[in-house]
Amino acid sequence: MVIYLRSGGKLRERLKPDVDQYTRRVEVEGTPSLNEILADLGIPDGLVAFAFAEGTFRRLDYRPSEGEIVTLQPPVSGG
Amino acid sequence: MDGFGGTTLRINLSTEEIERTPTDPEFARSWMGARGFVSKILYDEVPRDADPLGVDNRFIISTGVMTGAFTPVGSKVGFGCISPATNGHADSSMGGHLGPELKYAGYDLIICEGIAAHPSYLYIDDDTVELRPAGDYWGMGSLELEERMKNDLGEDFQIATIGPSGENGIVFSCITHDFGRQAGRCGVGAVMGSKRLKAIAVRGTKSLPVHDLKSHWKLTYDIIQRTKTHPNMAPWQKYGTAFFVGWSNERGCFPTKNFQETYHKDWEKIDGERLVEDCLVSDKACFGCWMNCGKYTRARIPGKPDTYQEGPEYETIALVGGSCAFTDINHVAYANHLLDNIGMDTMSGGSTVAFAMECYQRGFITKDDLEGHELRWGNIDDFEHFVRMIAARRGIGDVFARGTKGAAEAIGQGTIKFASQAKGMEFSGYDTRWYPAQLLSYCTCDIGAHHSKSWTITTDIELGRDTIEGKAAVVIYLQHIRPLFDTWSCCRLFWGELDVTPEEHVETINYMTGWDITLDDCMQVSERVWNLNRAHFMERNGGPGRSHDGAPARHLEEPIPDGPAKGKVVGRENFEAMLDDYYANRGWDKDGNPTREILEELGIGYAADNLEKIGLLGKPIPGGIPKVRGKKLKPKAM
Amino acid sequence: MRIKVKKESCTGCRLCEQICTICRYDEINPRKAAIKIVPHFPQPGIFEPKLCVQCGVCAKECPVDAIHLEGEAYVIHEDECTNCGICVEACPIGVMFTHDAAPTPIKCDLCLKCTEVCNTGALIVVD
Amino acid sequence: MPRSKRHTERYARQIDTPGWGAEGQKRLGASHVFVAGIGGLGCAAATYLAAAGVGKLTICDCDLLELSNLNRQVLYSTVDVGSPKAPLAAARLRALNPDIEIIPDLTEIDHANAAGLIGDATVVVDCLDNLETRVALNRAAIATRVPMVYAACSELTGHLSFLRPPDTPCLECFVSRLPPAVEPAIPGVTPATMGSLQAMEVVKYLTGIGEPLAGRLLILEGTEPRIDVIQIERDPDCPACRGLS
Repeated sequence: MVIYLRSGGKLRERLKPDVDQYTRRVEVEGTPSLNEILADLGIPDGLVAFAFAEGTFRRLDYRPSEGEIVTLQPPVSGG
Repeated sequence: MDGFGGTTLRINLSTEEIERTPTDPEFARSWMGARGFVSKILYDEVPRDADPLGVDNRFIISTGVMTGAFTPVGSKVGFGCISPATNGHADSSMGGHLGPELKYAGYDLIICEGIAAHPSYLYIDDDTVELRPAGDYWGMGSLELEERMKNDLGEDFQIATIGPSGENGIVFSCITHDFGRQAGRCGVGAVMGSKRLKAIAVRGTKSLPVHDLKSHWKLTYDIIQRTKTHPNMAPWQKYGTAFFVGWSNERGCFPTKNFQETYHKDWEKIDGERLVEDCLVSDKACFGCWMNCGKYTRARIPGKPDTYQEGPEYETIALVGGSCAFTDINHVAYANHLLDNIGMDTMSGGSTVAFAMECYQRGFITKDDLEGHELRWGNIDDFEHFVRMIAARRGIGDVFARGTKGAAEAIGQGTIKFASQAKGMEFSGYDTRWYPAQLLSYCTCDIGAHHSKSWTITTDIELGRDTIEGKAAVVIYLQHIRPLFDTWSCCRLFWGELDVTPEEHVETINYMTGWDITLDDCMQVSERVWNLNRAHFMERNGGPGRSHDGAPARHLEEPIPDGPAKGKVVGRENFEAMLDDYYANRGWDKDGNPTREILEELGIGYAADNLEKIGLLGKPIPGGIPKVRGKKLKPKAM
Repeated sequence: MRIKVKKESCTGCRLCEQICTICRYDEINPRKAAIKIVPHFPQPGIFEPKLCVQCGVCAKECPVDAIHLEGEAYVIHEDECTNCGICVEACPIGVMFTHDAAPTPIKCDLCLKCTEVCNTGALIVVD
Repeated sequence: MPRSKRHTERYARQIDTPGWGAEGQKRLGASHVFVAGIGGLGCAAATYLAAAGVGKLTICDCDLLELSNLNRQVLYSTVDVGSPKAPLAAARLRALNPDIEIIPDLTEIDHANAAGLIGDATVVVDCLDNLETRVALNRAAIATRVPMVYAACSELTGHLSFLRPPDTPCLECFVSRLPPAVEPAIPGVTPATMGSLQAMEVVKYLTGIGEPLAGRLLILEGTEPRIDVIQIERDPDCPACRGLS
C-alpha cells in the first residue's frame, strides 16, 4: 500500500520529499508501524519524536492505513 | 563592657517602671551569665516565703558571656525564677535566636518583678523598651502567636511566647521561640504567665563589643573547619538527637509506658530514621551553629490537619513517644506540636500524661474522670483530649496540672511510687535502674530531675552498670562542667559531641572579654552556683538537705520486667550509700547540708550565715572538706 | 567565580552573617552583613539566603558611578558613594542592605568567607 | 500620577478585549505566575505577562548570560554578558511595569526542589531549554496541581500546550523521547512566537477568556509555514500522571 510522510522542518533532508517540498510517497508491504517504516527509509532512531495524522497525535508504534498522510515531528525541547 | 551587652534592665510590671543600669563588671565576672546571673539574683531578691506564681517571684531573662558572638555556639538565652514545680531555683535555657538578638540590643539581663495589671508583652527595639498590652494575643497558642507577631512586628523581631498552659499556671509550662525551640523545664512558662507576660519581642541592631576580635574569630573559624569532618557531625546533622532512640533502647534505658519498661519493642517506628524519612521538611539550626540538630517536620495523620513543628527531639520521643507508648512517629510529632502550641514542656508534659495513663491502666482514674474519654497507651486522640483538659484545668486536668508529684499527692493510693520525678520535676528520657549514677544525678540536681546538669549513661557503662563505686565523684564533676555551658549561655553539644574542649571555650571568653581566666576559675563559678542553689532550696523548703534528695520507689525497688536491662534495679541501700559518698565529695555533711567551709571557699559565706540562722548549716567535716570536689572521667555528653 | 545559593540546604544558622560583618567591618553584628537569611516559618518551613549575585544593575543605576566591577564583583567605592539609596531601590533581588551605622549600602564583594563557614552546602563557590 | 489612574491608563488598551474587563484585570493582578527559565521563550512570555499586569511574577533561572543567548533573549544588553539573567530580566521588567511584583530566583530547578519553588503559583510557564528539567517541573506541577503552559522550540518548529492533568495529558504523556545531545539551532523568532503564545494562554486562563489549549498540541512549522492543532491524550502508562484523578 501507499502512505505519505510529511515533514516541514529539518527531517526533510532525511525524508527526501518527492510529492512536493514536504511530502514523500512511500510504498510499504502489509501494515508496518512507523518505526519499521522509518527504519526501512534509513532514518535513525531519535530523529523522530512522534507523528500526527488527521489531527491526532500518534506514537511511532502507529500503523498508518492506505493513503494516510502522516506528519513527522522531531524532538523539540529548546527554549 | 567587652563581651557583654552592657545593660541590665529592671522592669516592675506592676508599676510599669523600667530602669536601665550598666551591667556591673564585677557581677558579670563572678557569675558569667544566664544560669549564674539567675542564681545570684534569685538568692538575693526573692523572699523565702514568696509564692512562685505570686507577685514577689522574679522572672529573669538572661544572656551570657558567649551569647551572640561567633562562638561554639552562643545561641542560648536563659530564663530564671523560683520554680512552681520544685519551689527552688529554676533556670531553663533555649537556643534559637532570641539570646543573640537581646545582646545585639545591648542587654545582658532583664529582671521582671511584680505582676502586670493587664496581659502584656515586652517590646524591645534596641533602646526602646515598652510594656505593651497583649490584647487578643492572650489566649493564643504559642506557635500561632509567634506567626501573628512576626506579621505584626516584622520578620526581624525575635519572639518568645507562652501558650494557654502558661497563662493557666500549669507547673510544666514552657516558653517557646523560633517555632519550636523551648525553655521547657522548671515551669518557667507558668511564672511568665503569672506575671501576665504573654510574649517578648526583641530586635537588636548594635554591634557586640569584643576585646580581641581577630584572635577571637580565628579561633572559632579554626574550630569550625576542624569539626566539619568529625565523625559525629554527619549523624547529628542528619538525625539530630532523635538518633539516640535506638541507642537508648539497646541499652535498656528508654522510658516505656511511664517507666514501667525500659525497652520499646516498636522503637523503630518512632526513631530518628522514621522521623527524617517520613516527616522531615528541613534541617534547622540555632544561631551560629554548624551542626543543625533541629529537624523541622510535618506530621500527617488521616482525619487530622497536618501540623508543622520542630522535632520531636530525643527527649520528646522518649517521654511522649516511649513513655506514652506511641507506635507511629507522626503521632509523636503531632503530640509535639500540640504540646508546643498549648505551651507545655514535652518532657514533663509527656511524663505527666504517661503517669495518668498508668493511673488509668491501674484504675485510679476512669472514664468518669475523663469526660467519658479513655486514656489508652499510644492513643493520640486520648492523649490530645487529656492534654486539653490539663491546659484548661478542667476536672481532673486541674490535678495533673501540678505535675506527677502534685497529682500523685492528690490521688494518693500509693501512686507516688510510679511518679518518676525528683523535687517535683519529672525525669528526663533515661530510665535509671541499670544506671545508678543517672539516678543520683536526677535526685541531687539543683533544679529537679534533668539530664542537662548531669548525664551519666556512658559513665555508668564505663564504670560498670552494676556498681555504685566511684560514681558520686563523677556526678559532681558533671554537675559542674555541664551547667557551665548554661552559665556561659552556649550550647553544650560542641564539647560533648565534637570534642571542642572547655579550655577552648575559656580561650574564646578571654578574647571576647579581655579577662585572663582559666577553666578552673569557671569551674569554681559553676560550683559556687550549685552550692548557692542548694542553700537557697533549703532556705525555702527547710531541711535537712538529704530529705529533698529522695528517689522514686519504682527506681529503687521495682526490677525492670523485660528487655536488655531485665531484672535490674538500683536498690535503696545502694542509693543511700551513693548519697553518702556524694555529700562527702561535695564538702557537705551526712544530712546533705552544705558546710561553712565549702560555702566560704566559694565566696558565698553569706549563705552559710543564712543557713546557720535556720539551723541547717552543715556540721564541720572532721579533717576538712575535700580539696577538689568531683572527678573527671573522660566525658561523653548529650 | 561566584557564590551559588542552595536554598534547600540552608539551616538558618547565620554563621555567614556573622563572618561577613567580622571581615567587612571588624564587628560582630549580623544586621550589617551583606547576606541575610530570611526564614519562612511556620510554613513552608525553609530558609532563604538573600545574597548579591553580581548582576550589575546597581552599577548601572548609580548616579555617581561609585560601583565598579572589580574582577567578578561589583564593589562600592566608599569615597565616591553619596549613600543616596538609588541602588538599594534598583536592586532586583533586594540584596543591597542598609544599616544606620554603615557609611554606604552594604553589598557582597565576593570575599567568599561565608562559603568557608557554611557547613551545609547552602553557599558554594562555583566557577 | 495616582496609582489608580496610572493603573487605568496602563491597561486601557487591553481591558476592552471581550471577556477581559476590570474583573479580568483584577484576576491578573491577584495571580502569581512562575516563569521557569528566562531564555528565548521566557523573555517573550515574561515581557507580555509583566506588561499585561500579572500581579506577581517569579523568574526562575540559574544561568549567566552568554553572548550566544543574545540572538533570541532580548531582555539583556551586550554589556550584561557574564551576569546572572534572572535579576537582569527582573530589573528590565520592573522598568516596564513597576506596579507588579517581580521575584528573581537563581535556584537551579531539580526534582527535589521544584515543587517547593512553584509554591503558591497560579500557573507555571515552562520556558526551559532541556527535557530533564522540564520533566522535574512537570512532576512538580502535577504534585502541586498547578496548571502548566508548555512550549518548546527547535529551528523554526514550535510546540505549545496547556497542561492540567488529570483533565489533560501531562508533558510526559506525549514527550517520550530524549532529544539529541547537540544544542538545537534556535533563531530568535521561534521562541519569540512561542513565548508570546504561552503568554496568551496564561492571560486567557487567568482572565477566563476563551478556551485553553487543553488536550491539544499546537505545532508551528515555520518553514512552510503551517500551524496544526492536534488532539493529544493521556497515556495510561505515563510515569508521571498514571492513576491521577
